[in-house]
Amino acid sequence: MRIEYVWLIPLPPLLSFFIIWLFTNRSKTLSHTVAIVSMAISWVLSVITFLFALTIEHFGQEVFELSVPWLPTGDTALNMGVLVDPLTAAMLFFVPLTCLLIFIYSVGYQNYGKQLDPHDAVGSPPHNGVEPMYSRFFAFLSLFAFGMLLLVVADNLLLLFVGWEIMGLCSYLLIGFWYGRNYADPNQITPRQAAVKAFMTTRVGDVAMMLGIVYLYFQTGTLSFREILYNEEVLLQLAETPSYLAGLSVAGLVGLLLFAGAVGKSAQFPLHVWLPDAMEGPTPVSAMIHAATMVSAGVYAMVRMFPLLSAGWHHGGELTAPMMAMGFIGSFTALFAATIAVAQKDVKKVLAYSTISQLGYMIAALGIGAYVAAAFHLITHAFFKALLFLGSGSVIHGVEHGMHHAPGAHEHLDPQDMFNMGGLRRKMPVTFWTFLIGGFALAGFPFITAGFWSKDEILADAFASQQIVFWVLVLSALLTAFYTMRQISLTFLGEPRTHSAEHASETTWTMTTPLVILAFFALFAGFVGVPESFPGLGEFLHNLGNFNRFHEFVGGTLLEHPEAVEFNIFPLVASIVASLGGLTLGWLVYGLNPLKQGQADPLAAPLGPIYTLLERKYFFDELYDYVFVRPAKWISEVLTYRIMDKIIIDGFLHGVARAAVVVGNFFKDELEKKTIDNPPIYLANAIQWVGKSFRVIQTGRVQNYLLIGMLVVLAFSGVYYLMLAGVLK
Amino acid sequence: MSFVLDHLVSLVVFTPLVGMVAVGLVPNGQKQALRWTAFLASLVPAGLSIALWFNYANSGGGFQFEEQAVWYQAINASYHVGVDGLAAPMILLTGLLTPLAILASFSIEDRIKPYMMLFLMLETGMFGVFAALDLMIFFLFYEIGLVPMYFLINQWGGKDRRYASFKFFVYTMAGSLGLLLSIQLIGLSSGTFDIVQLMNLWPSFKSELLPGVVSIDTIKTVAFFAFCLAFSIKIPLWPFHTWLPDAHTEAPTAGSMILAGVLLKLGAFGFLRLVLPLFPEQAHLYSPVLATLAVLAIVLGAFAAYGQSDFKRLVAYSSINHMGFVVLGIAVAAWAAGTSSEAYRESAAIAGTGAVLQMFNHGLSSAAMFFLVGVVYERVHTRDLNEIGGGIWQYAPVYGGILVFSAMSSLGLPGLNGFVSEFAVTRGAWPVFTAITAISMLGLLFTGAYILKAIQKVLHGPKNPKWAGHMPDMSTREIVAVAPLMALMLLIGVWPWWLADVINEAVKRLIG
Amino acid sequence: MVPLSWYLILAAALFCIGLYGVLARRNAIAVLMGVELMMNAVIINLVAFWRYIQPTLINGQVFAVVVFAVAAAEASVGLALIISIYRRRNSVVAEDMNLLKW
Amino acid sequence: MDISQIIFLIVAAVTIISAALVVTSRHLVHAALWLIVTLFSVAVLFVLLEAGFLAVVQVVLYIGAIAVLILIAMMLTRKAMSDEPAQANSQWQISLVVAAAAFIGLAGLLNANAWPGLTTVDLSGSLTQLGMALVRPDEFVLPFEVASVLLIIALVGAIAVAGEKK
Repeated sequence: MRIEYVWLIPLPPLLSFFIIWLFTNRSKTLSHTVAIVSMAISWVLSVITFLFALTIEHFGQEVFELSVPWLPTGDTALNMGVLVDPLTAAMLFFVPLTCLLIFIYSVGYQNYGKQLDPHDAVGSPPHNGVEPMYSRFFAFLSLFAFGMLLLVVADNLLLLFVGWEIMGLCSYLLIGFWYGRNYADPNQITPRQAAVKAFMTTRVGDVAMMLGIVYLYFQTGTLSFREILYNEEVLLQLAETPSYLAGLSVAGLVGLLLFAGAVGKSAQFPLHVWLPDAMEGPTPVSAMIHAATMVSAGVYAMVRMFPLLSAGWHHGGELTAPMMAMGFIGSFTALFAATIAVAQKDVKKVLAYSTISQLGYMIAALGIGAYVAAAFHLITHAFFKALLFLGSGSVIHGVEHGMHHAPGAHEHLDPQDMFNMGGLRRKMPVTFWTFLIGGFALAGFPFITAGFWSKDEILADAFASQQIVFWVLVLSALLTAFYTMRQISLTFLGEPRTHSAEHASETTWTMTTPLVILAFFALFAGFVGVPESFPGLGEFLHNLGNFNRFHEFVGGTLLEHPEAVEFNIFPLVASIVASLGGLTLGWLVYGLNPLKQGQADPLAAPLGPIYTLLERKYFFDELYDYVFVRPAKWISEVLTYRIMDKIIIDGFLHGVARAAVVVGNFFKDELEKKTIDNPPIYLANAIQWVGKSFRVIQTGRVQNYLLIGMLVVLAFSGVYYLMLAGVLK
Repeated sequence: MSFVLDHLVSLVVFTPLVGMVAVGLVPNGQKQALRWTAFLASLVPAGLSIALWFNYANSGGGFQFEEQAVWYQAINASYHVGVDGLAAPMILLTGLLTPLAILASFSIEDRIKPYMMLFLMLETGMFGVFAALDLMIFFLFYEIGLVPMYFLINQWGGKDRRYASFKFFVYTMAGSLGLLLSIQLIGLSSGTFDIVQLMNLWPSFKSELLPGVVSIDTIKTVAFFAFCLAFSIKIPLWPFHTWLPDAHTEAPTAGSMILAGVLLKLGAFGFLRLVLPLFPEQAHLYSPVLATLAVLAIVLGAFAAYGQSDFKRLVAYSSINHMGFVVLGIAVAAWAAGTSSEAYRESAAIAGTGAVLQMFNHGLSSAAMFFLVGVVYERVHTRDLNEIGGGIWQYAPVYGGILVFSAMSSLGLPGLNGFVSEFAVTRGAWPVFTAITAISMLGLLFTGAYILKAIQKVLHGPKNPKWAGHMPDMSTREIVAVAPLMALMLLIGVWPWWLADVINEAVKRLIG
Repeated sequence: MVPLSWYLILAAALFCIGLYGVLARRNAIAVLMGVELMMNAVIINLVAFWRYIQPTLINGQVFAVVVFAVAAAEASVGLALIISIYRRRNSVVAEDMNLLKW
Repeated sequence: MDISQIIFLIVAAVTIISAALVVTSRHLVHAALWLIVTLFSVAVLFVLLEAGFLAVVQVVLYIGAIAVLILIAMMLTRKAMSDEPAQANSQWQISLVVAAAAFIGLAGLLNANAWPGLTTVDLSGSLTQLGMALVRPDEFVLPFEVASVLLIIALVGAIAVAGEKK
């Protein structure tokens, strides 16, 4: 059996992009219909593929592959194709689904059905009317979905990279969707600046990744996943060949370069700075790109490349260089981002830092070799983080609605600031409950949320291999639970702190339905990964119909089936304590005594300067500005262009030109005039004199001329005659 | 029909001259007639070059459609033309770009007739260089291409056009002098100017022209450096590049399109057609130098582009940046031509293919970019990014979409053409010039920076009240002028095989 | 028998008289008459040579005929020129036609 | 001295004298009339050379056409010359010397050579021969045609030059 339509999965959104771009961009209804229908087709195809893959025993060994030659490389060719293995199948389960839900959500979010507000400027968020660039939004979303699906079904690293970069472009376009937006505060980053920042920061990783790709390609002669990753000989050879950098094997260097790409894409430290600013984009974009799909694509790529990254590593053996880097950067990022999230005011920024932190979890999991756990957390995180983002979008929408409908003067406040909310649980019940589920999943509320199971598995793996990583992750889990509770409390609990919050209302069904569906998965998606060794529940699920076979299924992707860790009560307890402890702490600080209007963050006073440090994100933006951005500008504008090109090179050229003029003048004035010009002038004068003397014969009378002519003829005749006669010799 | 097929190359080369005469016959005042005559006249060679492409049989990479005729028997130079896998894409590119450039020049109002005639003459020069298989013919067409461009800049250019055109002309001529001298040296030494013969003869040529005075090695070295200098200026390679931004900035839009789209390729093509086959040893020896200069062009070109506030100058510097990749690929091909390791030869084939592909791709994207600069310049009459001040996407959404598309092609976004060639060059260069390739990635990074800067400063921002009424969206003519380029960008990006396969065969033959 | 040289000397004499006329006469028409004399001398030469040297070939006569034609052409154009000049300058004096000078 | 020589000498004398009068006559009309005499005597010389056709052509063309043309031209331009004092220009002495010198040189040369004598041949068909030679493609049809074209051009040119401009 073969799944030959797999290559079709990414195409409907691409088609939709072109249809909207070229034909239907004038009709909003048609545009979103095309986008949603095409996305639904992709989803259906994906689900069929996924279910089909589930039915195959040992699918890991009988993957589906299809490729065509793409670029000639001397006598060989680089092939492009699609591949479905268990990992792809698992991705196909959640990627199209979240995309589809977000598409539907976007219809409501962009105020479909309302009149175009004449006060709305194109390129800025609409106030109360439909988005003027509604069709364009769906075109971009479609293109993005194409990129993501392409990345998922790619059978080689280059095609993965293609999808990766297409998503990068869409991320750029969608963050900068409201390209005309300006803020009163000139220091606040605008969407267009955020877009450039996002693109450039990720590009730093991308170029490194490209180097990794070409290096790998050179060493192996192929980029196909099957031929590199599932081929012991190639992996062994890669792990043993020394690379250009001393002490690193080829696999190590390639792994580090590829990881650099993931650092950029998944916003890991030190390239994390773009993701929070990316929240300038519309909220569905944040949910889809910056929570569920694109940022997790970095993790996905690492999961995908895990056999290479871990080449030469045995379970319990010494970690390879890329794994060490991942373990370190991942766990550090997890903690680092969680601390920043604690002090953010913007509802979306909290989630952004939370995303960074959770991605750090996954990277750290890979770093310690927890392949399946990383993939598991990737999936559950996609569900609950998308839910949280969509929920926050719903909240913002509700508050904005309140802003426009509040009696009396318009309030001009930031609808994303949590300190402007409060008490929304009664105004927006669906949003509240779903948000609560998402938040608890994020916090890892024990047993009933998906987040708990995936996080627990990572912690269990970490406990079994790297104690430091384990403790860092536990600490960040605590912080996660804390800021989640803080967010829920500030947003939904207590009494409304502004008129806008007072008059907020629940959003339309197109927005709430996706929330409910996502909430379902945020609760139950975790059960597929409950370890069999888990007391009671594990066995129960296994007997119920082998629901919890995630480990077995995804693990089958690898050549060597990864061992599930032994059940250990300690990490379980630590996980539960961190989660419940964090939630309780958050409740105590924010929930028990809800903030009143104008009241400052209760953490600000006790933490003092540390709070400022956290709030300002450890001043990384400022640091990068001084260390990279300004020098780059200086090098570009002053050093390269003005000094090197204009002064040195052009100066040299002009110098040569001037020297040529000077030399030329010297020759003209000194040499030519005196030695070359003058004799001809004398000659010319002489000729002139002769001419003047002889011009009298130029009488203009034909008879004179004839006479002279005859005289000459006679003279010559005479001479010739005499010569012939021999008189003249 | 067989006459056309038998003389396809000559027809391609000389039909623009026929068109030039046809334009010359149209009365002076008939502006529309002049424009349409020129456009239709340029469609003929375009059609022929497409026919050439489809009739080109991709096997072995040797020369096809060869024609040879007596031309200058006294010095053993003949009219010898033909195409191989290197020339065929370039001829296709030239044939496609010229009609589009002429379409883009419909907005010229001043002295249309000489303008159009010069343009068609330029086309003959470009075709001729790509098709020439004789050094004298090559040089002849190489110079023919120079003169019309000088006048196009000098007569229809911007404010500083005299400076720019003079710099362009004198600089290029300086290179050409050495080229001519070297061609004479080669011709005198070997007794032939025929490139095909010289390819076999010259690399191992030993007999002395002036025994005891100048050794053949000296002659070869001198000729090699003269060739390199001439072509480096034309490409232009860092640090010979400063004529390019000036020339581009001052040239009329269509002139820039052709200058960036095709004329720069003449230099790179010269490297591939002459330097590599004729001087394999020297090329191998000096390929690291070439690669170093290439990477300087890539990185410093990108930096300088980022440092610009003039939109057109920015795009001009992007040409330096992109052509750096071409040279890098050529350097790799040159280096590997002297090795026997199979892995490196494969790398060289990839890099060489990438270089030629990059030439084609840059022809598409830079032409589109210059055209789009021209579109906005015609409307707002400034090229200064700060003066434009952004906020014109609202006025011209179609223009915005096309600009973003073309800019992404220039940026090297996967899925569009630029990426394919940049990837191939990087892949080929990595094992040979590892450090240099790694540094070149810095250039790739800043490619993104300057492209995004341009987009941001032109399109983004709140609706700019300054340009209300000045900024109508693109007209049908303008869209038609750029649409074929976009289609090709996408086609090559999605499926480069059709083009790359032809190039690959020729490159394989080139590196032996 | 008349020797050929007599004819030739006669032709020479006629030619030189014509030459004198061309060189010395003031009236342009007279100059033209001198030219006619020179032409006649030439024709005498041609016919004489024909008769004495190659009477069987007709070439000499053909040349003479051609010279007649040329003479006719010359006379007509020359006189036309003189009349034209006369119209403009009211003079037929050859010395007055001296515009082409320093 | 036989009869033909005597006749020749008489004709030659008439030719020379009349020619001399052509170039010396004070009165232009007289000169023209003397020109006719000269031309006529040349025609007689042609007869002596047994070229009857040419003699006829000489009379018809030179006397009948050219000489008359000259007379008409004189009449048209008469007014200008009527009160002219001298008919010879300032260089007439030198011209005379030159002409004389030329004659002496030529005569000397011609006399010194040994020319072939007169042979008696049948010239009865020479006129036919001449006519055929002028139109035969392998002989003189081309010069003949060129000459005719020349005449046409001269005709047109003469009209163009002398024709009165409006």
